[in-house]
Amino acid sequence: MAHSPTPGDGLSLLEAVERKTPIPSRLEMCIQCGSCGGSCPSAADMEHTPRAIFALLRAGMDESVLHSNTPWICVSCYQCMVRCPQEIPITDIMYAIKNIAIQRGAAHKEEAAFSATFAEMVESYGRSFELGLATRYYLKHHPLRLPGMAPLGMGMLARRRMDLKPTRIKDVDGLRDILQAAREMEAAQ
Amino acid sequence: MSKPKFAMYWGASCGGCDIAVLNIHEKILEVDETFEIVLWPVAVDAKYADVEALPDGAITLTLFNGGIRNEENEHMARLLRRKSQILVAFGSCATEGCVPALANLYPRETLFETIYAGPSTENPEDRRPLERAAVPEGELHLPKFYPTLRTLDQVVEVDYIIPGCPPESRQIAAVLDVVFAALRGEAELPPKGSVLGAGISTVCEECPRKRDVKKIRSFRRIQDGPVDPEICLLEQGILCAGPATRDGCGALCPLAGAACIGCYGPSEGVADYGARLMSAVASVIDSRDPEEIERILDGIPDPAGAFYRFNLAGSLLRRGRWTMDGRR
Amino acid sequence: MNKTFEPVLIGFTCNWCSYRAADLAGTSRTKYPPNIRLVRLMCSGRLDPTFVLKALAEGADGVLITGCHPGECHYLEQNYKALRRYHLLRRTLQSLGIEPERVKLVWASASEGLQLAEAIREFTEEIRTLGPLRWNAQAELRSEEVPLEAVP
Amino acid sequence: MSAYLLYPGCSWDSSARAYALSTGAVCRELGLELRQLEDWNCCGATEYLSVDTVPAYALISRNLALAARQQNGAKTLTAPCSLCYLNLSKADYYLEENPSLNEKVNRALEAGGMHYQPGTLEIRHLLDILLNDVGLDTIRRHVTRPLNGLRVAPYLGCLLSRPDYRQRFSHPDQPHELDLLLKALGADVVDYPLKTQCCGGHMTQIGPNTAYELLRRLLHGAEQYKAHLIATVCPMCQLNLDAYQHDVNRHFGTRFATPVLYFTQLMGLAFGLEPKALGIGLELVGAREALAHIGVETPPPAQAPQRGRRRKKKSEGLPMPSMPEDDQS
Amino acid sequence: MNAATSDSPRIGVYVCHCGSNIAHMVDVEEVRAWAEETLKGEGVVVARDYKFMCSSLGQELIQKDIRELGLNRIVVAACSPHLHEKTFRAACEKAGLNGYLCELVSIREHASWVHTDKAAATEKSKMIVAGGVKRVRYDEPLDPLRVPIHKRTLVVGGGIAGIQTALEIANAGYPVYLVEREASIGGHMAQFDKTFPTLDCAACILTPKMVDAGEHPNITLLTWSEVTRVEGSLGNFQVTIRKKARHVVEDLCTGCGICTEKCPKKVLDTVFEAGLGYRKAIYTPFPQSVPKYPVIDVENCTYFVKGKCKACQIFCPTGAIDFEQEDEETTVEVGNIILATGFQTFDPRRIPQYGYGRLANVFTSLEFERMSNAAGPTGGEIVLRDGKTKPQSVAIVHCVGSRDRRYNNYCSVICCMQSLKFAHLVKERTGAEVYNFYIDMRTAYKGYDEFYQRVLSEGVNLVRGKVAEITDAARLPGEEGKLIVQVEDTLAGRQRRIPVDMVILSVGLEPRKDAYETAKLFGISCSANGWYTEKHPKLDPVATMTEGIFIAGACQGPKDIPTSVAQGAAAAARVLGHIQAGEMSMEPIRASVDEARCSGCRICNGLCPFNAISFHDDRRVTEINPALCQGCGTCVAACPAGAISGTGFSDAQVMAQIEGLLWDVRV
Ligand SMILES: Cc1cc2nc3c(=O)[nH]c(=O)nc-3n(C[C@H](O)[C@H](O)[C@H](O)COP(=O)(O)OP(=O)(O)OC[C@H]3O[C@@H](n4cnc5c(N)ncnc54)[C@H](O)[C@@H]3O)c2cc1C
Ligand SMILES: Cc1cc2nc3c(=O)[nH]c(=O)nc-3n(C[C@H](O)[C@H](O)[C@H](O)COP(=O)(O)OP(=O)(O)OC[C@H]3O[C@@H](n4cnc5c(N)ncnc54)[C@H](O)[C@@H]3O)c2cc1C
Ligand code: SF4
Ligand code: SF4
Ligand code: SF4
Ligand code: SF4
Ligand code: SF4
Ligand code: SF4
Ligand code: SF4
Ligand code: SF4
Repeated sequence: MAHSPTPGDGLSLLEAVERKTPIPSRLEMCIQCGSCGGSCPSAADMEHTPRAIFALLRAGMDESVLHSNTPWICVSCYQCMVRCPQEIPITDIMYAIKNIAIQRGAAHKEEAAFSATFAEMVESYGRSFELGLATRYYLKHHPLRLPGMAPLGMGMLARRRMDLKPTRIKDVDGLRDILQAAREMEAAQ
Repeated sequence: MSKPKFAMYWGASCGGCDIAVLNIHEKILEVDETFEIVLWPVAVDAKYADVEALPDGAITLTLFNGGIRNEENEHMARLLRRKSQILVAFGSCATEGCVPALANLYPRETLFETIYAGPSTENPEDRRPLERAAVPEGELHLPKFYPTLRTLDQVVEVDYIIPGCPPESRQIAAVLDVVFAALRGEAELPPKGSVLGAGISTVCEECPRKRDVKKIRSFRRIQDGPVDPEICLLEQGILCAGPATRDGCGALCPLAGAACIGCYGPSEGVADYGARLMSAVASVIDSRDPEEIERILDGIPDPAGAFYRFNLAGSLLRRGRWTMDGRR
Repeated sequence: MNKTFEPVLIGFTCNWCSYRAADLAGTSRTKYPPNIRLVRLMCSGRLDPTFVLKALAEGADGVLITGCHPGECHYLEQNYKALRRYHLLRRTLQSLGIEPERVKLVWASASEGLQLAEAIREFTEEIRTLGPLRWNAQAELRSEEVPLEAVP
Repeated sequence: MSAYLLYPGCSWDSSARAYALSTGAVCRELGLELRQLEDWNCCGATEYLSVDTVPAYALISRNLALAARQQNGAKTLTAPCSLCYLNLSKADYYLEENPSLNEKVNRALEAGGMHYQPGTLEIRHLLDILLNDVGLDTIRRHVTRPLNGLRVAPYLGCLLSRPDYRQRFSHPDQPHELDLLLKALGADVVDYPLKTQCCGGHMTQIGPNTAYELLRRLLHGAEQYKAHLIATVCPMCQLNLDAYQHDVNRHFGTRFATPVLYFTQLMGLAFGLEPKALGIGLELVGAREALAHIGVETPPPAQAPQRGRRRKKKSEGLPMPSMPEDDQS
Repeated sequence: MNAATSDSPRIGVYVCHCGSNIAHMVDVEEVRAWAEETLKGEGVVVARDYKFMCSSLGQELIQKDIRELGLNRIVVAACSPHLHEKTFRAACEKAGLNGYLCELVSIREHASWVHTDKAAATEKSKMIVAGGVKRVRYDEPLDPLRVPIHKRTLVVGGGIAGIQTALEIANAGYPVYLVEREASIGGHMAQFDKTFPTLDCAACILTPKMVDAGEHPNITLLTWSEVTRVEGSLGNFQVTIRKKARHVVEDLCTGCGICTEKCPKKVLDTVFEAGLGYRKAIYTPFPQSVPKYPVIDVENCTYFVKGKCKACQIFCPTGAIDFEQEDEETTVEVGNIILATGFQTFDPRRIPQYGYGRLANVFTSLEFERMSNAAGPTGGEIVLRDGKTKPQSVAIVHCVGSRDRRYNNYCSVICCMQSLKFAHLVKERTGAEVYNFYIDMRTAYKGYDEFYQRVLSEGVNLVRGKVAEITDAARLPGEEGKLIVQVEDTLAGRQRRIPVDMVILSVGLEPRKDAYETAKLFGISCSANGWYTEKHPKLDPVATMTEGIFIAGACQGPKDIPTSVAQGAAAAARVLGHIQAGEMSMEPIRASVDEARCSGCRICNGLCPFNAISFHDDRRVTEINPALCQGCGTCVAACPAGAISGTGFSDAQVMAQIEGLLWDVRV
C-alpha cells in the first residue's frame, strides 16, 4: 500500500503529532484531568488511557506511545473529545498517532492492515466493498476466524445485504490522481 | 446712481443651481430690479470681454457655481474674483466638488477613455480633444483639462458659501433678502467666510423621524424591503447620511422615504465629511467580533461612493489614488 | 522595493495601555525603528478616522492604531468602537485606491513593550515593502496645481 | 419543500438496504426530494483517516466538490449514515479552520479537475432534515398507525452528535431529537441512557472482543429498560447490533434477541406503509415479535410497573429539581 | 483648523538632556536650535536646553521665562508625561500659568532609549517637539472638577459582604441604605449549616450581624426592594429604589408567624431551600430572617390567583395583612455606592451526563447545604431523595461547571474546600463511604490545608480524576440500583466505575444572571465571564472605573466568606475616606455637547459605558454629564455633527499635533 512518509521524520513524536493534527492539537493545554480516560468506552482494553498517552507524549517517551495499543483500540467515538475541558481534539490526535505509527513502521500490524486493506479497496473501486474487505482481511490475518464469520455472511447474503461484486465509480482514475497528488502534498510538508 | 452689478457663472456643474435661482419665483424680479446683471449665461446675453473691461471690484455680488475642472473654469474664477466685491461659492460643486468630483477617483486618461471611447460614444476615428489644433483657419485652442476637480475655494478666496445640490430655492431667497437689506443699509452682512442658507447642525435636526439609541446589525437599501415611515432610516439599516450632513434642506429626502445622501456637505467645523460619517456609522455597529463586523460592512458595497458622493474634492484626501494605467 | 525608502509613520496610542507600552519599551531599552511618531489619545475610542486621513494627507506613509486588548479597555469597551471604525476605514481606503495595509490596528497592553516594539518593527517593514504613499507630493498633480490667487 | 442532495454512503444499497427502502418510501410520503449525488466515492470511514491525513481529507472532499458542482440550487447535502455525515461535515469544517490543509486538499482536487470552497454546502444528517425541515407537526399528520405500546430504545450512536463543533447536532451526550420523533410516532420511548454510546464501529472487524463488550452494554441496557426494539439512525450501528448480536450471545453466553430497526422504518410503519416496502424482514434479529405489539388492533397490554423509573413522583420524599422537558409536557 | 487660539501664542520650548539619558542619543542642542529657528513662525519665543529639566533649577528656568518673557504656552521635551506631567504643570501653576497650557513630549522613552541612530533620533525628536508646539497653541486652561461628597451611602445586596460594609460605615457614624432583593438579608451564607475551615455554625456567626444591621440606627434596611434607576455621579447619586409590595404592613406586623402557619398554600422554595423544601405563600425565608416581617408571594397566593382564601388576614392578630398594598418607589441621594450582589451557582442540568434532574439521588451542593442544615427540610438528616434512606456511599464531585472551557473556564475557588467540608459532614453524620473526585486540590489560605489533612485522616477516598459521567445504566454485577460514577483514576491510570447511593455535585460559582444588567444600571463593567471588573486586580480591588462606585464580595469573582468580609470592610474604608474628605477632585478631561449644533441624531447615545450621555426627548438634544464622563473621547470622535468637543484632546489639538509631527514631509 502506498503512503507518504511522516512529515519531517526525525521530529519528536510530539511535534510530529502536532503537525499531523488537522486543527491545533492544544496538547500543551492538557491538565491531566482524566475526563478522556474516564469517558472512553474502550479504556478497559487500552494499555494507556488517552490522558496517559498525552503525558507520555509530553514526557518524550515516544516508543511507549508508538507501541501502545491505545490508538488502535480507540473506536473513534469522540466521547472524550466532547468532554475534554480543554477542548483538545483527542480523537484527531489518535488518528495522527496512527498515521505516524504506520509510517514509522511501529504500527500494530493487524489493525493497521485492516485500515490499509480498506484503503486499497477504496482506491481500486472508489467505494468500499464489504465482502472483499472481510475475506481479504480475514484470509490474510485471521484465517481461523473466517469460518466463524460464515453464518453472518450467509445471513447477509441471503437478505441481499451484502454485494457479491464491488461497485466501481466512473471516474476512478480522477480519484486516484487526486489521492496521488494528496500523498505527494503530505510528503512535501 | 447706477444699480449694483450682479453676476452668476458656472464651472463644472450641471446647471441645476441656475435653475434653483430662477426658481425663487417673484423674487427674481427683485433681483432684476436691484441689480444690473452683467454676466449670467443662462439668463442674459453678456460677453466675457465686457466683464474683463470692468474695473476690479466693480461687481457687487457674484454667485459662482460649479467646480474647477479646466483652465477656462479657473480663468473665469480668477477673473470674477478680481472683479467682484462678494464672491459666493454657490452649490455643492463649488463648495465641495459634488458628483463631478467623483471623477477624482480616476486619472484623466481613464476619463477620456470612458468619455470618448465608451459604449455610449460614437467616435469611429477614435479622436481625442487636443489642447491646440492647427486648422486651415488658424490654431484652435481648447482649455486644458486638469487632472482633478478642485473646489472654488481651493483656487481663489471666497467670501461666502451656500451649500446644497442645488441650494434650496427658499434658502436662496432668504439669503438674497439679507443682501437686499444690506444694500439698503438696513442690515449687516454676516462675517466673511460664513456658510449661508443653511443651519449649523445636521439634517436629523429637521428630520421628523423617530429615533432611538442606534444599533446596526446589518445594512440594507430601501428597495430591499418595506421601510417604516416613522422610524429613523439609519435605525432600519439604511445608510442615511443625515447625521453628518449640514441641515437647511428641510430633510427632504428622509421625509420622502429615501436616505439623505449628503448634498449639503459637512456640518460646521468638520474637517472631513466622509470620515465623520464613517466614524458615526461604524460606532453604532452592534458587534465586537471582527468577522461579524466585516459581514455587516459587506452591506456597504461602495464605501467611497457612500461617504464621499458630494465631498470628495473637499475632503482631506481630495481624490482617489490612481496609477497611470488607470487602475485605482 | 526602494532600499533607501524610509517610511514615515504616525502611531496613535491610548493613554492607558499602548502609550504605556511605548513607555515600557523605552524604560526597558527595547529598540525599534525611528520611523514612527506617536500621538497620545486618551483611548483608542477617541480615534476619529479624520486623524488617519489627516496623517496620510500630510505625508505619512502608514498609520498604526493601537489600543488596549479587547476586554481590557480602561474605558471598558471603547476599543471595540475603534475596531469597528478601523474595519470601515480600511474598506473606504481600499475603495479610494489606497492599500488598506497602510493602516493597521494592534492591541498592546501596558506590559507589552516588547510586543509593541515588535509590531512597530513589523509595520515599518510592511510599509517599506509597500513603498511610499507621498500623498501630497505626487509630481504629476502638483505641476498642474496653481497656488491660490490673493484677492486684490 | 426544497430538494436535497443525498450522499448515500457505501452501505446504502447493500447492508443498509432496509434504510434505503424505508427512506425512499417515507420521503415519497412526505414529498421530500432527495437527489442522489452522482459518482460519489467512499468517505473513507474511520479507516482512511488512520492511514494518512491529506489523502483522507482529499478523498472526502472529492464528494464535497462533486456536490458543490451538482448542487443546482440545493445547498444542503444530506447523509443518512452518521459516519459519512461526520466525515463530510468535518472535512468542510477543518478545511475552513485550517487554510494550509485547505490549500493542500484543493491542490490535490485540482489533479482530478475539481475544487471545493469550504462553507459552500450545508451538511446535515437525514434525521435533522426530517425533524427540523419537515417538522414534527407534519410527521404527526402523516401518522395513521401510531406505534402505541411499542417500547423503543432511541439509539443514536456516537457520530451523529459528536464531535460537536459548530453545535452541529444538539447536545453531544444527551440529544433528545430522536426521542421527540419517536414520540410523535406514538411509540413508548424509553429513557435510554446509552443512546450515544458507541456501537464498536470497526472494532467488530479488528478487535472483536472490545466491540462485543460495547455491544453487550447496549443490548443489556435495552433489555434493562424493557425495550422491544432499538431504533437506529446509522447503518454501522444497525449492522453491528443486528448482525453481531449472535456473536455477542455466543461470546458472553447471553440470550439477547432485540431487533434493531432504522427510524425511517418505524416512521413508515406509523405512516401505515407496507412492512415489506420498508425493508422489514431484512434484519437478522427478527422484528416480527416486537412488531406484534402494534400489529393488532387491540389496545396494547397494560404496562408492567416501570422499575426503571428514575424520577421520583413529586409528592414522595424530597422534591426533584425541575427539568426543561417538564415544561414541555 | 477651526478654533484658533484666543491669545497670540508665546511659546517656550525646553529640551532636557536627562543627564546623558537623552543627550547620548539625541543632539539636544541641535533640537533646541532647530526649534528656536524653525518654529518661530509658530510662536516659539525661546528655546532652551538643560541637564535636568525636572530638577528644581530646571523648573525655575521655566518659571523665570514665564514671568520675564511673558510666555503663555510651554513645551517640555523630556520624559514621558506619565512620569513628570504633573511636575511641570505644577511648576507652571506656581508661575501663574494654568498647568494645562504646558505640554510634556517624550523624547526619552520614545526616542533616545529606543533608537540606535543618533541622527535619526535627533530628527525624530525635532518632529516630536514640532508636534508639541503645534498642539500647545490649541491648549486651553482647565481646572480640575471638584465635587462635594454626600454623606449617605447605598449598599446593594445584603449578603455577608453587604452586611459587613453597611455595618462598618454605620459604625463610623454615617447613614447607609442597605437594599436587598429578597425578603431577608443574609445571602448565601444564611443557607449553610457549617462553614469551612473552622466549621463554625453559619447561623451562629451570621445572625448577630444580621440583627445588628437590622437594628442599627444608621442603617435603613430596604428588603424586598430593587434599584431601578441611578443618576448623578460621585458625590451625588440619585438612586430610585422600588420597594415591592410585601402585602404586610411592617408597622403593624409583630413577626408572630401565625399567618405563615395558617396559610394553606405550600410552595416549592427554589431560592432559600434550593428547591429541596417548601415554604408557604406568605413566608419569611428562614426563622432568623431580618427583618422579621413576612411577604406574600403573589404568584402563588391563592387569594391573588383565585380571589379566595385570606386565611392569613383572618388569623393575623394585628391586622397587618394588606392585599391592596402597592409597589413604592423612592429616590434617595447618596454620595457613594457599594455593590455586593454576590453570585449564583452553576446549573448542572447543562451537563446532562451528570444526571442531575434525571437521577433522583444526584444533588447540588446548595441542596446538600440545606439538607445538612438542622433547620433545613430534613432536619439535618442526610438522606436520599426518598426522604428516609441513609446513603451508605456518597460521591462528591468537584469542579462541576468550573475549569472547563465548555462552561466556566475559571476555578470557582471555594468548592474544593466546600467539598471537603461535605466529606467531613457525611462521614460524621452517616459513616458512609465517601469519595471525592477532584482534578487538583485547591486548599490555599490559612487553616485550609490543615482541614484537608483532617479530612484525609477521616478516611475519605480521594480519587484524582474529573468525573466523566454518572449513570444508572448498570454494566457489571453490583452496579444495579446504584449510581455509578465513571472516572479515570489518573493516579492509578485506570478507568473506574464506582457505585454509590448518592452524588453531590460541587457546582461552580457564576455571576448572577442579571449581573450584566445591574452593571449597566450602575455604569460599571463586567469581565468576559460576567464578574464585575475592579479598577486594578491587585492594587485597587474594590474600586471600579466609575468614580464613587465600589464592589465587594463574590460579585467581583468567586470567593469565600473571609475574603468577602475583608472586601466589604475595604470598600467601606474607601467610602469613608471620601466622606471624610468632604470633596473630591477629578481630571478635567471631559466631553461636552454644543446643544445648538446637536441634531439629536442619537448616534452618540449608546456609546458611553459610564452612562454620561443622556438624551432629552422634549428638546431632542443630547447632554453629557461632566461628572460621569471619564474623558475617553469616543463620543467626540463619533458625533457626525461635530457637536461634541472634548477638553485636552480636541480635534484642533490632535490635528495640529499631526501637522507638527509631519513637519519634515509636509509640503
Ligand atoms: C454550597 C456553598 C458552600 C459554601 N460554603 C462556604 C463555607 O463553608 N465557608 C466560606 O467561607 N464560604 C463558603 N461559600 C462561599 C460563600 O457563599 C460566599 O463567599 C459568600 O456567600 C459571598 O457573600 P456575598 O455577600 O458576596 O454574596 P451573596 O451571599 O450571594 O449575597 C448577595 C446578596 O445580594 C442580593 N442581591 C443580588 N442582586 C441584587 C440586586 N440587584 N439588588 C438587591 N439585592 C441583590 C442577594 O439576594 C443576596 O442576598 C460557599 C458557597 C457555596 C455555593
Ligand atoms: C517569591 C515571592 C513571590 C511573590 N509573587 C507574588 C505575585 O506575583 N503576586 C502576588 O499577588 N503576590 C506575590 N507574593 C506575595 C506577596 O509578596 C505578599 O502578598 C505581599 O508582599 C504581602 O504584603 P505585606 O505588606 O503584607 O507584607 P510584606 O511585604 O512582608 O511587608 C511587611 C513590612 O513590614 C516591615 N516590618 C516587619 N516587622 C516590623 C516591625 N516589627 N516593625 C516595623 N516594620 C516591620 C517589614 O520590614 C516589611 O517592610 C510573592 C511572595 C513571594 C515570597
Ligand atoms: S480530558 Fe482533555 S485535559 Fe483532561 S486529560 Fe484528557 S486531554 Fe487532558
Ligand atoms: S474517541 Fe477513542 S479515545 Fe476517545 S473516548 Fe472514543 S474510543 Fe476512547
Ligand atoms: S432618517 Fe436620517 S436624517 Fe432622519 S433621523 Fe434618521 S439618520 Fe437622521
Ligand atoms: S436630505 Fe440630504 S440629500 Fe436630501 S436634500 Fe437634504 S441634504 Fe440633500
Ligand atoms: S391569602 Fe395567600 S398568603 Fe394569605 S393565607 Fe391565603 S394563600 Fe396564604
Ligand atoms: S475550587 Fe476546586 S472544585 Fe472548585 S473549581 Fe477550583 S479546583 Fe475545582
Ligand atoms: S452624535 Fe452629536 S449630533 Fe448626534 S445626538 Fe450626539 S451630540 Fe447630538
Ligand atoms: S468622552 Fe467617553 S466617557 Fe465622556 S461622555 Fe463621551 S463616551 Fe462617555
